[in-house]
Amino acid sequence: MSNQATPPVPDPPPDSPPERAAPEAIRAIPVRHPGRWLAAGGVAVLAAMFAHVLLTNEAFQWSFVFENLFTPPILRGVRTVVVITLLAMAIGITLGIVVAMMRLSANPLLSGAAWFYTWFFRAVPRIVLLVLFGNLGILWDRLEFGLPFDRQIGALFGIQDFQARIFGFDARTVLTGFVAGLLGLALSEAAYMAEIVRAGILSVDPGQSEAAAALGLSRPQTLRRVVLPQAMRAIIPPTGNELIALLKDTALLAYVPVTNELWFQTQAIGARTFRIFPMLVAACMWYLFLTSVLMVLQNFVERYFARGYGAARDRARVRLRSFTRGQGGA
Amino acid sequence: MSNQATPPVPDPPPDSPPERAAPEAIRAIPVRHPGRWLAAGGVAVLAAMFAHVLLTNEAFQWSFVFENLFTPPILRGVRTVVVITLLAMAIGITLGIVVAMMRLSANPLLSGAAWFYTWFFRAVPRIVLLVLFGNLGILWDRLEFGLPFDRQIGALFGIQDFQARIFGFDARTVLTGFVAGLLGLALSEAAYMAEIVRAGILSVDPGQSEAAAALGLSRPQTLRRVVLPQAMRAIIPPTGNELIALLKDTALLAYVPVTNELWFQTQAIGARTFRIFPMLVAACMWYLFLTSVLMVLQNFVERYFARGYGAARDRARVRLRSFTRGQGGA
Amino acid sequence: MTGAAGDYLVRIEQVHKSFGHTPVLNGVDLTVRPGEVTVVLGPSGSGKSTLLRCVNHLEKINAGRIWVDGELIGYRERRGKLYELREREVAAQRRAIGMVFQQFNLFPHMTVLENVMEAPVRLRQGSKSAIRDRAMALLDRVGLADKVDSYPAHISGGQQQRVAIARALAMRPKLMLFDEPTSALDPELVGEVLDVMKGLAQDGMTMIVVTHEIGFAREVGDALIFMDEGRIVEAGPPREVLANPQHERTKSFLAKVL
Amino acid sequence: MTGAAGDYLVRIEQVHKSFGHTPVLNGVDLTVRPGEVTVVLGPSGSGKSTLLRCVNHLEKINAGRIWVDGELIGYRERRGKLYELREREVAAQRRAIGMVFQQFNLFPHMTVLENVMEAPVRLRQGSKSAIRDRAMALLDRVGLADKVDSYPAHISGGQQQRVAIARALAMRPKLMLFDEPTSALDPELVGEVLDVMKGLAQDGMTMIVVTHEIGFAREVGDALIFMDEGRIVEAGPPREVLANPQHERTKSFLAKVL
Amino acid sequence: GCGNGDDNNNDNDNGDTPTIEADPDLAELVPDDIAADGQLSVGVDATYPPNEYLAEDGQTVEGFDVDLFDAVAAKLGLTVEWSPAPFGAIIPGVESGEYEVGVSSFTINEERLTEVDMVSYFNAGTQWAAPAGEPVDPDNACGLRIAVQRDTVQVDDITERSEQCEADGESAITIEQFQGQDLATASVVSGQNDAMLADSPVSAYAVAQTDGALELVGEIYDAAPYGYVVNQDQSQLAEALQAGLQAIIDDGTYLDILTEWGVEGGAIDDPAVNP
Ligand SMILES: Nc1ncnc2c1ncn2[C@@H]1O[C@H](COP(=O)(O)OP(=O)(O)OP(=O)(O)O)[C@@H](O)[C@H]1O
Ligand SMILES: Nc1ncnc2c1ncn2[C@@H]1O[C@H](COP(=O)(O)OP(=O)(O)OP(=O)(O)O)[C@@H](O)[C@H]1O
Ligand SMILES: [Mg+2]
Ligand SMILES: [Mg+2]
Repeated sequence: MSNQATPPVPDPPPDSPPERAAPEAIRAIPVRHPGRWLAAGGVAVLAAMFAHVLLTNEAFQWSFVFENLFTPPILRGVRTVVVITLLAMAIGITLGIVVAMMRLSANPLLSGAAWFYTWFFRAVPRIVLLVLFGNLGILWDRLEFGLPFDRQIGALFGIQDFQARIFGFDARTVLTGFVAGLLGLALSEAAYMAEIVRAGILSVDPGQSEAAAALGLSRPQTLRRVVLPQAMRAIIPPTGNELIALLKDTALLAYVPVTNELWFQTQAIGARTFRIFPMLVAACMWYLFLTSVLMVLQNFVERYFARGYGAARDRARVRLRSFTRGQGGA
Repeated sequence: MSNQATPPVPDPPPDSPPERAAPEAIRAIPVRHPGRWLAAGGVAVLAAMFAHVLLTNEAFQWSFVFENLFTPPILRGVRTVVVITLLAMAIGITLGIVVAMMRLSANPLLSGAAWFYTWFFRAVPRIVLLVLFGNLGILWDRLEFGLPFDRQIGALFGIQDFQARIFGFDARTVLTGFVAGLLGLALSEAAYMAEIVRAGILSVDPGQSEAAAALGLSRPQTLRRVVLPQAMRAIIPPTGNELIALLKDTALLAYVPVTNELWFQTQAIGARTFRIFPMLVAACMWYLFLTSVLMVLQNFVERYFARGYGAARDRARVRLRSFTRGQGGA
Repeated sequence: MTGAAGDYLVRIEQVHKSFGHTPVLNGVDLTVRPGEVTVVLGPSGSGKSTLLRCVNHLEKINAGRIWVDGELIGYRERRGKLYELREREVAAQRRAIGMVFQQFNLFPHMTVLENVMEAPVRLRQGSKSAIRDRAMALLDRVGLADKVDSYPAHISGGQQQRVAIARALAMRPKLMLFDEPTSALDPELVGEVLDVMKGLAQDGMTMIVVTHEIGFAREVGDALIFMDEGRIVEAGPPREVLANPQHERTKSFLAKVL
Repeated sequence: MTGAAGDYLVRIEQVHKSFGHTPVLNGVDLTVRPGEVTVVLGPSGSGKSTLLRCVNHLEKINAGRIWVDGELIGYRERRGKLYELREREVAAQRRAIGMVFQQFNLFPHMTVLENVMEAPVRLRQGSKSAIRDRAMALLDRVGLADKVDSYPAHISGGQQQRVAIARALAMRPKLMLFDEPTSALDPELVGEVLDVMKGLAQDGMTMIVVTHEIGFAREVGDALIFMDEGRIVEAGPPREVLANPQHERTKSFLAKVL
Repeated sequence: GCGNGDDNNNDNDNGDTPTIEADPDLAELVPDDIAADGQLSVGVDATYPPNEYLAEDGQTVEGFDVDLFDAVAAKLGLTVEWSPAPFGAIIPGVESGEYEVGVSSFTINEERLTEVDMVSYFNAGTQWAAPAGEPVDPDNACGLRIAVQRDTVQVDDITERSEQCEADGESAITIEQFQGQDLATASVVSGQNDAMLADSPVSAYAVAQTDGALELVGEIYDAAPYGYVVNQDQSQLAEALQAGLQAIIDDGTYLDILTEWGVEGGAIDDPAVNP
């Protein structure tokens, strides 16, 4: 049942046949809902208590919060958060598409490997993953690229200590906290994105691929021109959620550690000045701000995408109606 | 295009009219896909390298891992993880339903408060929230329940230091790490559950409520008997995901700190023995195990729910068809 | 609480309804006597569904009055003032009005029998066993005695619509509203639903039926109204209107549909 | 590469097809001469759609052979052995066969014109401007010259289906397959699509049409086949079959539909 | 102090500390509101072996800090409730009243003294450690990668050294800050970092625990006292703790405990409030 306010009665269109004047609009006295207002009152009191604590409890030290909210280390922390979020998302999306394609492949080895990848990275908590990546230096002191199993292959042919490595790095200069953290987040994100991309592709009506196939388009053409553009509709909204989740999870980088990251920095100020609580509040405020910006953006993007389809359909309905009506009346 | 293997030609049903014998089944030589096998080969080599590192790199110290995987503190940690996950989820679902109802209420104060609640708890990273809750003791040294704003009301009537508190606790005995962590997780979960419940309710075809209203059912009856049971279909799958996410996020409790939690315990062993990496591996193994169990359960639950509807529809299709066919042929 | 009802079961007077700024009903007048079947025709968007939905207050009208069985729908008029009815009172009014939707709207999580029993049981219209007996009798009447334990998803569209009719009848309504009850059905299944509706009409049920089934209108209808742009542009006995439409719009519409 | 084609455009020989262990086609034989319109009738589930989908290899058959314009569909036969065709070769065969689906399956993210141009452009069937001219001509032919820049969601179902026909024609097929092209349409919109199809038939297009539109079958069809349980149970000139069905199943089906 | 890591393995028998008898005179000194429940609630960051860490059972906090403070409390007729907390949250927790005392190897310094009262009980210095056979000169660490635990005094120490390097025109020190000392130590063992610096007992313990992978380098320097952290409004409690500490120093329990943990080198004989 609709419970909108009663709008005024519209005037009849000027070209309509003469008829009785529209009667008075209904202005009824609405039903009272005391229970609802009681609940609202309770919520209002709770809100007032909350505000009271915020304003009067000394632990908040608001002046200290605002003094520190825009100091250079904090701003640098914010920048790091944004940079890592964007980088990790970019890598995550790219790798995620590859993994999704592997997962959808008919080859059991490829789809098995993709399954294992998504399983592992989605089953282990991100904090554990990140600490693990922060300690990967324990495994190797050099990272090298080249012929795999070179030593073993050499041994097979009787060559001692055969090496076919093309280039390598000192692991610790490469696997800095920043790189380890970024890598951890990006690989983990790729697993989530792979599932999203896969679900998006599966969500496209199979009739679309069939129509493309029936026209004689090849499978890659079908994927690129017909399936992926439509899968985007199912991919974009959860990707927005992922981006927000990723931004929030950059706080976990403090434990890798990535020291110039926002959460690390706010805590460091808190510990140095012994004012933990105000800096916790400052961290909350920054994250609230950053995620809210993303949420607003997401809203816009989703509305944009909805406009392309759903709303358009409604518009079409209206047009279709006026079209038939026109025919019916001419 | 289906690419299943060619099944044998079925025998014609015995009561069918006599006709030409079925021709030989098609057994065509399939097309080769060398590119696909090359990619698979690459993946196989990578997998072998991964296994090789796991088995030969000394940093893993597998014997140490297995020695410690089932020691009492670790098992206690696992129990804590499970208990907190279930408790936080139970509170989260209950509170989430309340918040969702508030959000859907026509009263702007209720729906505004619910919006603010979900906004705050979804916009702040869980790690920040949990550390904040761990430090809530800084705000009050006592938690008290009673008439709100009692002191202010007293002052209004000229009574100095009027107190109408019914009962109170020493904050530090109540807000232990365990309680603070549980509370933080549960309140945060409630925000996510509220959105899920709301989306679930909105996903039910409005025609259902209209049909119920047209039958003369009241709004609470409609909600309880018609809308909620159907909303469950949309609520259950994301709730499964939430449960898995919650289980993983119990690792964040280590920073509250909740000391008898799995991630804290594995790290504590690492800290005491300086064998960080093996204990990281142990943590991964436990989380992989726990989340995999939940994933399997989720799969069952989802399939069960799918059986109730989607599959049933297919069955109905088949029945319907044989029904019409029967009529067509009789 | 009796309004100026006379011997009409339904009286619709100068009803206006708009969604936002889009007028949908522009002063509709209609009366239906007890036992009469009124068929509503009209192009898509002409406001047929909205009119039906206003009759049982699923939509609030902006101006005008609707009485069913002498009761003013949705409001109470006292000392020249209109008061909205409480939800409970609206629900009570709706019980006297059965409604059948284009999309059936059966409750998918209940069996056929549970669908029919749900409202009477919740609204305590007798003992459960009495309600069950009555539900079984109704299902038998619509030819579904053997499907009582099936779920809606397991039966055909025509069967679902027949269950929806039985469900509405279970509340012993004085008036039945049908909103294109057959247009979501495969052509082969339309007949079985129309047959049930014919039976109802023969048993004296008062009905307002939105449909494009001209045959049904001709055979069963006592009155036919043609709507366009939220107005009733033509009304009369079905045979006359169908054979000899007066209005241009009716003519061109019938030319397309017949 | 010519098989035993004779003067048939389509030759279907003893085709068997099952999904898992459910047989769906049980030995179908059918031939269609160039320019002929073959109408396929039959109850739901009788395998009509599956038969069409086998003709352009959207489904793989389990036994039998299908030739279109002398080419064996989906396979190459050499020295008594069958080889699957590569994807590219199957795509080439499909280009000679246009298909129109019940659900239109237009590409919703492309305009009407882009829908029609997509396949010729991707498959480089001429310069872009030549393709555009041809697409415009086709859209004009189906009466949609003024809708070229609309998106599918913005036009009616009947218009969408006409676009789908133009899109299939843009590949200059030798054979057109229609799978219940009007059954997802509102009754008022059916006519416009059938008109386009009639025009095509008059221009000499070879067509296999699954439909329940008996009028179309009678008026346009050169042959009518009635399928049931994966078999062709009756075939002949439409007027004869419709007026005087021989088989019990045909009779009872026609009794319900007519 | 030189570490003796083997000791802690057979030292779970904390049972010998409570045998210390309460001294009624000293117990008098304890403020009534604290004496009332007979318990001291203590905030501790249990990730700092051998000073304070979780025992093998995963629940008990142990370490020489723990044994020592248990003894002091026993002298005052109190028991101790150890509440694990993040290091940085302990002093604010004491200020807010969440904890009555903070015992977690807090080095006494100016900044801390402006916030809280501190009772000195042990002398620790900073000690460097590096992989065995790859000695590092603490006074010339420019360009190296050094691991420290976040929020400790060593962070300020190494930051100053890095700034000095840059002032001298040499390349800065890469400072890796870790959540816990365990991660910092592990990073040096694995070769990710070149050296670490920490409180002297901690470095000694790390060297002992890592089976010769690490060795101590250089001398202990910047020796400064550890202090118990007490709220500035509770100076009476601070006095009581000081008296209790003096009592166990005088009766020899103090040195026994330190010796047992192999950190007797840091023993003091003049505990003081806010030295
Ligand atoms: N809830 C709504 N909000 C806004 N506009 C609405 C709503 N319901 C209906 N309308 C509009 O009111 C007009 C009349 O709608 P209605 O459904 O009554 O027509 P109808 O005659 O039943 O048409 P149809 O044959 O398509 O069912 C249409 O233009 C429609 O877009
Ligand atoms: N992909 C598939 N997998 C399994 N079974 C299928 C599949 N496609 C069709 N079938 C089954 O094959 C049988 C024939 O289906 P088909 O769609 O060819 O019938 P039809 O004559 O076109 O019916 P309709 O009039 O409903 O379109 C049906 O029983 C159907 O359930
Ligand atoms: Mg309608
Ligand atoms: Mg079909």
